[in-house]
Amino acid sequence: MAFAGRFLSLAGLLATTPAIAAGPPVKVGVLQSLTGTMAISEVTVKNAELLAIAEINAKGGVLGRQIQAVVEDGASDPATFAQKAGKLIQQGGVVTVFGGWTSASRKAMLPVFQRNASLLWYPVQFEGNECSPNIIYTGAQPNQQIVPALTWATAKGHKKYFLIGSDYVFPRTANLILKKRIAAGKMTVAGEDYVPLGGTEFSAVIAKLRAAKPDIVFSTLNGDSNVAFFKQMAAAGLTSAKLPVMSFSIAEQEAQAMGPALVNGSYAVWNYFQSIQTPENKAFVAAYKAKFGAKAAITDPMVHGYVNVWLWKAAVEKAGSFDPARVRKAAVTLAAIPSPMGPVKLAPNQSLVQRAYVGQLQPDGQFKIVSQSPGMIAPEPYDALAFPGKSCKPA
Amino acid sequence: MDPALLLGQIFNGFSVGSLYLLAALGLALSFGLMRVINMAHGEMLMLGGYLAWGTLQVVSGPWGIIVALPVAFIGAAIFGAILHTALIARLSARPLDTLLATWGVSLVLQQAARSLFGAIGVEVTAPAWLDGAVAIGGASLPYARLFILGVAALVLGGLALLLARSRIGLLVRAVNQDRMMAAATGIDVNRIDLIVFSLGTGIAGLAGVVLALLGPVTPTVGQSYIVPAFLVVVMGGLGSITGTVAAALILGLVVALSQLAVDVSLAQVILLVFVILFIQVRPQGVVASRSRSLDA
Amino acid sequence: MRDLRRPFGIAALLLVVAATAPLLLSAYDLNLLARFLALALLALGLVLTWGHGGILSLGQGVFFGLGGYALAMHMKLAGLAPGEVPEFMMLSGVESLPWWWAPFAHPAVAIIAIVAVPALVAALFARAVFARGVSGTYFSLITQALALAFATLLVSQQDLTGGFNGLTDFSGVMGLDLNDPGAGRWLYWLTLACLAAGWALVTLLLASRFGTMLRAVRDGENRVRYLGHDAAAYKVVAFAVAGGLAGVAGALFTLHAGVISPALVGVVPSIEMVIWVAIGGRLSLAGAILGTVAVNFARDKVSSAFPELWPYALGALFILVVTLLPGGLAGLRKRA
Amino acid sequence: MTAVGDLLLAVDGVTVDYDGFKALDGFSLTLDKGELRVVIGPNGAGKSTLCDTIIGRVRPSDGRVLFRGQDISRLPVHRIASSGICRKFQAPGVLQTLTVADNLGIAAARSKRLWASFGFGQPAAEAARVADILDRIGLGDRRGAIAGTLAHGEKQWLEIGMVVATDAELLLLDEPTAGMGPAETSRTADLIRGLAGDHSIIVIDHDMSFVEQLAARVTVMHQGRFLMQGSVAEVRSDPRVADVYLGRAA
Repeated sequence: MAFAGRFLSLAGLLATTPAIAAGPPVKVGVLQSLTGTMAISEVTVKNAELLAIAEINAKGGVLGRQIQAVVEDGASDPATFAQKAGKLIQQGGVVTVFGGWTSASRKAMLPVFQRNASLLWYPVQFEGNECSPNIIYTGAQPNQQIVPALTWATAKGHKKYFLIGSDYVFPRTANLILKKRIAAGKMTVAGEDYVPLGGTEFSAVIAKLRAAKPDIVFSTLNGDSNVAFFKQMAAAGLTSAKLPVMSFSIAEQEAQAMGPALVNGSYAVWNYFQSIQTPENKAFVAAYKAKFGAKAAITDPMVHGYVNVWLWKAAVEKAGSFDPARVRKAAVTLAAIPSPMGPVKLAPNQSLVQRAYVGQLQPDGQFKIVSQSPGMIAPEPYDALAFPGKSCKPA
Repeated sequence: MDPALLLGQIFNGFSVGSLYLLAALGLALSFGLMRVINMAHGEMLMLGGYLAWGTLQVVSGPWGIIVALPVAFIGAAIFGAILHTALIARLSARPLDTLLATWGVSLVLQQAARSLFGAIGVEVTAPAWLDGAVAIGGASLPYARLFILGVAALVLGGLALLLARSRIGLLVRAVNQDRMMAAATGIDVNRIDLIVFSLGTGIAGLAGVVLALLGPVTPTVGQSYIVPAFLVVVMGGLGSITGTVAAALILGLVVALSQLAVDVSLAQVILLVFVILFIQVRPQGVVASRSRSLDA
Repeated sequence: MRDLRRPFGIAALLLVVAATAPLLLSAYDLNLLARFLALALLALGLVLTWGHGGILSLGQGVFFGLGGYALAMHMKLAGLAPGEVPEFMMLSGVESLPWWWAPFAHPAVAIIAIVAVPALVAALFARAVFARGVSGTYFSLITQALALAFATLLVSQQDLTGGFNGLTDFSGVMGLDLNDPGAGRWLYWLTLACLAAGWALVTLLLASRFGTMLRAVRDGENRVRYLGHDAAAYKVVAFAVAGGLAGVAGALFTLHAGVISPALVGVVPSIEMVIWVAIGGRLSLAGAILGTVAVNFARDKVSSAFPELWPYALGALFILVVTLLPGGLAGLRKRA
Repeated sequence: MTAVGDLLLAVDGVTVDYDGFKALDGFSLTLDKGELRVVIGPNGAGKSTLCDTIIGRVRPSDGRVLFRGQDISRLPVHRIASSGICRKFQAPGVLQTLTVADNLGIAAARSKRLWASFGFGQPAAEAARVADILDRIGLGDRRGAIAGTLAHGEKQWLEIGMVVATDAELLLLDEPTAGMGPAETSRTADLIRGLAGDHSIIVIDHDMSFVEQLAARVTVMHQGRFLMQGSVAEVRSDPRVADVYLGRAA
């Protein structure tokens, strides 16, 4: 690796010579699942990333060069992600890659990026507990989504929490953190249950829920399971007025598909909602709809994917180079850049400094922002209560 | 243990069992007759779900779901007839190849649904008269689940009547007993196969409608019920309706009661372990009719 | 006994051709080829059980996964100081290594486990099912349920298995630094050697009296039983050998892909393994190898360029090959 | 146990119950070493069930099956088979994709142990036996043919050959001439007569001309029960036999 790293940085040095400033297009990878179970979500992120690339190209590109996106399909399978990441870097000649959604895909790609001394821009909220110098994490760290949700619920007076999640790493880790913090706040966990990804049978969960009588449900359910869960809750007479639900994986796209009536009144925490009223966001939403259809819903991971491309452009320009090692050093020292989610900048640990919003779903499928974090939250990959003593070593 | 929770889970066991039954009944019927399993059976559920959604676009109002039931049944049965004629009849002597070919059909149908309706699925809203639940002994029994139990009971009753009383039922029983002999006495065995297969896919269409009351209709909606349905067929005993019913209810109860102790994920594992242990004790299935080794 | 000179001659020739690959292919393509050749090892097992034994397993991913996890566990433990646990365990609150993880720290144990664990699980499972006379379609359905249960179990025991993310981020194995640019070539040779050994094993098995007995059981299991043979035993052995081959395939694949996760062992990957063999030819070892490599290269090329077409293509392949070309590509050659 | 004289097989009061239908109802039969016996009876008399019970394919709900004085009615099929009983089914049960020689070879294998199969070729004694049987069943020139491609009559002979190749002491032949013409039938009769003495044989059939050619004692079954036993001539002249056959016809 040391050898490859030195070789690449040598190549990077050559690339920075001014003669190349108006050279051929520079290639970047866009690696999302275009097939399989995750395609539904990841295609929208791919679209947002391609939109950002098109906008940058329209404004003259980066360092005078146009950006050429090389799109690959991760096929919702971690091994394929790793394989395609290798293909993009080794064969595709890309200088960086935007992509990934599930932690499984990111974990599988991580060694590939380390081995090839390349850089991945990862756009989705996740469970933290990782900081690789070869990945820029812009999705929420636990302290930017899960913890603010608990803070909000505590302030609302909720004391008894029921934790329900799809069976994968994010829900289990998120609930680990929640349990520590609920205990620390002298509150109680009324129950905890996991359903296989895509599972739609909630009769037993709802029976346990009724027996446990919680104040609020924290749901880390994913995808189709959400629809089934809310439907069966409604059928059992548990409406959001009677039992509020806070979801960590329902965004505008899911709400739209589920029929807003079903989830009306339930809560979510994100760093971005489509309903944010800023000129930058309005322009972004309009541009996306113009390109991908007026019915499109805009979500937090899409915006992070979009922002990633712009952050990369700014970092490349600051570094004056496409070399991944220089780009990531420049990225963490950037001043805040404007974005649909407000001005954003990266912290030294290569994660995004951002605000958390609590939204409540409205009948039109949009979230009404009911609360927001007092200020920008600095990202913390390791939760101080759940994983004491762990921290990112500065790269 | 909370007695209300236990009672609730017993009800849920029957409820889940009734879903397994609706999903498995068609499989069991055609397996008993033809010894083939249609791996695209789950997509017949999906078809029923989308047909229900389509019906509700046309016939809105509280009784749309009632209209959707026959629409889905007929639609799925017609599709089943096409599938049988085009593919399964040609492969009938090769049960393992039928598994693989129908898996291919299942992939194509899922992708077709994705292309036509989008990957994210569509939403069938349950009518208001199915909202709410009745409380018995502290347990809550949602109307939607009672409705599904009712549909399963009706389907079962209708099927039993059809097999026991009608002329077609007589022919089906004849072929079931001895194919060669039935063919020799002039029964058009292929036609009987076709009718039973279509009937089976039609029932799967009904299952798709009632599933839409509990969850989203997505291109993969059939997949979450198909493996349990296969296990019901394995456990039920060859071609026995009684066995299929018993197996579906037993498995429904196993899943529901095991969830008193473990989460939903582990309950799925327990389900398989239970079936493997069961066939150790009773390899011929709940209701024994013939040897399970399918060759002579 | 069939004449073995011809197949071994052809195999030697193919081996020479395969040996030139490192000279001709880029590092990436070589890695891809090696990965697919590892999968081909699993396909050989399917030729044995399905083609010659008439046992269609829709759960081969389970044995693939057992082999892969056995090696992955070793690699996770290899870099640790005594008393340490892998990071994912620590993050799930597991403080001391579970007893069944500990032996995998030893390389010899891990290597034996790669073959022995899947073979043993396969044998016990097959024994339990076959001994009760359950076979044919029933067996296929139960293996599919096994794949589902195995994947679900791996996911739900996150603190012990790495859960949905699986195990990844390996630095090296048994003295080989995976970050070394030359490692890919070594892994290719290792894969090729394993494939050649697996091929020789299955070829010899099929040419021996065991092969004749296995085909006899496929043709008429009860007939063989009435002739006084314990028919189930032949199926159990074939299934166990296929399980062992799948385990080695899984371990090699884990080395190439750098990850083993539940997504690789469940229902869908397990049934896709069957299509490689169906296309190549269920009775032909060479066909199965070529089918595996061809389908996977096609996926690599097609699924990115036309993502929405790939499922149609795969589905159509299943239907067409099985209905029109039961002998696969190898059958085509014989017919011509 | 008490193996009296030359007694080889004793079916002792066996009842087989299929969900209330008694396919065998307290049926008994004894067979001596080297004896050839024909069992006849109208359809549904329980002839095939008798074979199924002896070979262990169905389990009696009552009664015993004694083979060389030992109760075998609870042993697994392959154990019964390897103890010296072999059965030919009604429908030809040859192994379709194997060669004629391989079919016989599997039947002739001395060691039925699994580990014995991990080797190549065939012990000389077995090869000689296969060659001998090929001659006796008249398939000497078809040894390399795939069994599935044989004509119907040839398959029947091959299967009889397989039964013989096992060198089982007791052979159960279920309708060995089904689907054969008169010439083939009489050749089959010759073949079977030639086997008697070395083997004990139970033949099930209802083709009376074939039964006559076998010239053996005949047991008549009816509705799962023993009806009578005697020579072909005695059976022909017995009014009860005529009744059960005519009763069916009427």
